Amino acid sequence: MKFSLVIYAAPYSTESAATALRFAKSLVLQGHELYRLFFFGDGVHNASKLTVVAQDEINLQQQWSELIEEHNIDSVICVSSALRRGVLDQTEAKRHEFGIASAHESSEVAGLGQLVDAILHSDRVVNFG
Amino acid sequence: MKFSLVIYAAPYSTESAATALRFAKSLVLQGHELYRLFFFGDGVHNASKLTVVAQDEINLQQQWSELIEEHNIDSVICVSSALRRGVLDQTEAKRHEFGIASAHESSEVAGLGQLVDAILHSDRVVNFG
Amino acid sequence: MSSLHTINRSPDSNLLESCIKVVSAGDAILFIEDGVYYCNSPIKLKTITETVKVYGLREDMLTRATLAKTMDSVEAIDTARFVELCCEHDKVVSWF
Amino acid sequence: MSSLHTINRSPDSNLLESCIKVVSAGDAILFIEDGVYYCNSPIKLKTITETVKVYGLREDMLTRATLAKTMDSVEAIDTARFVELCCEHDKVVSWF
Amino acid sequence: MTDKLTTARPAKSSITFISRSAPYGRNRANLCLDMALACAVFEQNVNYVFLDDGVYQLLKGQDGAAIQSKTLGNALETLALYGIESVYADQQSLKARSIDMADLLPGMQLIDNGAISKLIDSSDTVFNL
Amino acid sequence: MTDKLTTARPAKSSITFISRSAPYGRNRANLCLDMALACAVFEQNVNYVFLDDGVYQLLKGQDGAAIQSKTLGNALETLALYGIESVYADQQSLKARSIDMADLLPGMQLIDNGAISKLIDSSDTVFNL
Repeated sequence: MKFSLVIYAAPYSTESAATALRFAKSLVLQGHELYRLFFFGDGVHNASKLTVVAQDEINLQQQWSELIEEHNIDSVICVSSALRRGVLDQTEAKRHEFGIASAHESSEVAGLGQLVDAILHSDRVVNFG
Repeated sequence: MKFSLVIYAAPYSTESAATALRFAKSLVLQGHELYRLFFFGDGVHNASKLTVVAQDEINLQQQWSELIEEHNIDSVICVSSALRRGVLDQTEAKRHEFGIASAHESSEVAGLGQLVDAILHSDRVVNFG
Repeated sequence: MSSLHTINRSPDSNLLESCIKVVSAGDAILFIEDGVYYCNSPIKLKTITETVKVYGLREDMLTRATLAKTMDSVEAIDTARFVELCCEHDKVVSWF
Repeated sequence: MSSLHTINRSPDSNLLESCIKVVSAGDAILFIEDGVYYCNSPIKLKTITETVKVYGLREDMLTRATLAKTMDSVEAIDTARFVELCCEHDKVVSWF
Repeated sequence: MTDKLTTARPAKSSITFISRSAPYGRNRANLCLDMALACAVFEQNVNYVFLDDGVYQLLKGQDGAAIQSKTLGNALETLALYGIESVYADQQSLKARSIDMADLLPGMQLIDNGAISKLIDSSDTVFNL
Repeated sequence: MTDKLTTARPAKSSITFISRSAPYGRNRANLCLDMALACAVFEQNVNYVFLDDGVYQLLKGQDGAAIQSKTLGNALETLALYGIESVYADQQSLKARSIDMADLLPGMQLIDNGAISKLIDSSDTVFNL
C-alpha cells in the first residue's frame, strides 16, 4: 500500500517525530511504499543538517536522512515553513545568499502542491504532530 | 529593577516568543534593566540567523537581535538545546566544522550556569513558554 | 468506510472526549505517546470500549511503565501492527 | 510575598484549575495569549475573582475580538502595566 | 492486501479539514488553512469544520495589529474566495464557549456531532489540527 | 521603586521547580530537571515538586529503550545525587491518576496543595513547566 506521512513536530521537543520515524521504518520494512514525507510547520526541523546530537542519544535528523536515502524516498520540506525557520536547501540558500544549505540534501524545499499530490497518489495519509 | 527572561518557545509556532519580545521592549522602555535573555529548549530558534521572513510579517529573530544590540543586552542560547537544534554561534560552528554560524552574533552559546547567574542577579525572572 | 483514530496526549488534554463525539461505529482508537495513560483509566475508557475497538502502543506503555496496569479492554500492539491497522481502516485521523 | 501568575492557554487546558489550587491570598492572575478566553467565561472565573485580583492582556483581547465581552471583574491592561505588575509582586509564576 | 487497495486514488478527492485550535496562540489554525487552500487550488473537494477551540477563529472583529500579527478572521474569508463552500461551525463547541451567532463572521453553516461524524466517514483524507 | 527592590539577591536563593508534564511525550520534564540540577550544582536551595501530569514521571519501572530514549526515572535519582532533598509529589495529582504509593520510585515525600502554595510563596524564584 502507498503511504504518505505529514510531520508537524520538531525533533526532541515532542515524541511525535520519533514515532513518525519508527512508523516510517516499519512500513518500509513491511514492503509498503512510502510515497512522500511532507515536513510542515515545526516539522521542517527534522531535515536540519547543522545539528550536533550527543553520542548516547538518537540523532533523528540523521536517521531520517539515512532512511530517505536508503529507500529513495521523496522528502519535501514545505517552503513557507522552512524559510522562516531557517531550514534551507542548496537552491534556497543560494537564492537568499546564505553561505551554506542548512537542510540535508536528502530533502527538497517545495510547496503545498506536493502535499496535494501526495494526498492524490497515496492510499493512506498519516499525520504526526 | 533588574529582569531576566527565560524563553522556551520557538518563534511563529506559538505566540509566546512574540509576547516575550513585547515584554522585553516595554521593560527597557520603562528604564528597567534587562540583565539577561536566556533562550532554552525550542526558544533557541529565536536566535537563528538563517531565516527568511515575508516582508509583511514580523521578523522576530531580527527584532530580538536589534533589541539586544541597541541596549547591549546579554543574550544566552543554552548550549545543550542549541546544538541539537542547529543554532550555533561562531565558536560552536568552528568546533563542529560547519561552514557558517547559524546564530545571530548578538547571542552567545553558553551553559545553564548563566541561568543560575541570572536568577541570582535579577530581581525578577519571567518565563515565556 | 472506517477510520483509525490516534490520540497522543494525556487524559488532561480531553482529546478522547473530542474524538468520541465524532467517532463512527466500526472505527478504532489507538493511543500513542502520552495518550497511553488513557489505557490505565477505567473511568475515561468506560463507555468507549463498548462501541469501538481500543488499542495502545506497546512501546510507549513499556517506556512509561504503564503496561502492567493497562485495562483488559485495551489491546497492546507494536508499531508494525500500527501500520497494519492503518491498512485495515480506510483512513487515519490523528488527534494531537 | 505575593506572586503574579500568568496563564497563556485557553480554558480547555485547565491551567487555571491547576493554578487556583496553589494560589495564595494577595496573589494576582494575568491572562495572556489564548488565556484571555478565560476572561469571557463567568463559570470558570466565578470563584477566583472573589479571592485574587484578575487581569487580562488587552493586546491579546483586541486581537481575538474578546475585549467587548470581557467580564467586569477582569481588568484589561497593556504590556507596560504587565511589566509594572511584575515589579509590584515579589515573583512571577508562568503557567504554560 | 488487494489490488484495489494499492491503487492510488482518483484525481478528485474528498478532503476534510477539522480546525480545532484557537487562533494566534499557536500557528495550527494557519497551517490548517494553508493546507485547505492548497487543496482548493488543485480543485479537490474540501470540507472545512471548526471544532472545539477552533470556533474562536470565527469571532467577528479580530485585529492582529495589537500583536503585529496577520488577522486570521480575514484569512477565513479567503476560504470562500478559493471556492470552498462547505464550511461548518460545530454547534456544541459554540454553545460550550457561550458564543452567539451574532458574534460570528458571516457565512458559517452550523453542524452537529452526528453530521461531522458522517463527514469524516465519507472523506478520503482527514486533517485534524 | 525603592533601592531595596533594585538590589540583586543574595548568593543563596530559594528556587522552586514545579514539574507538571508527563515524561517522554514532550521534553518539558527534561528541561525542568536540567535547570534544577544546574541550580543544585551552584549550591542554591532547590525545591522540586511533581504536580498534575508531572507525577507520571515517578512511576517505577520506566524503560526508554523501546522508543530509543533515555529513561527519565533514572534521571530523577540524580536529584538526590545532586543533593536536592526537598522533592515532593502532589497527593491530589496522584489520587486523580489512581497511582498507588507502591507504584512510585522511592524517596518521594507527599505534599498537599496548601503546602505547595506555601512553598511557592516562600520561594525567590519559581519555574513551572
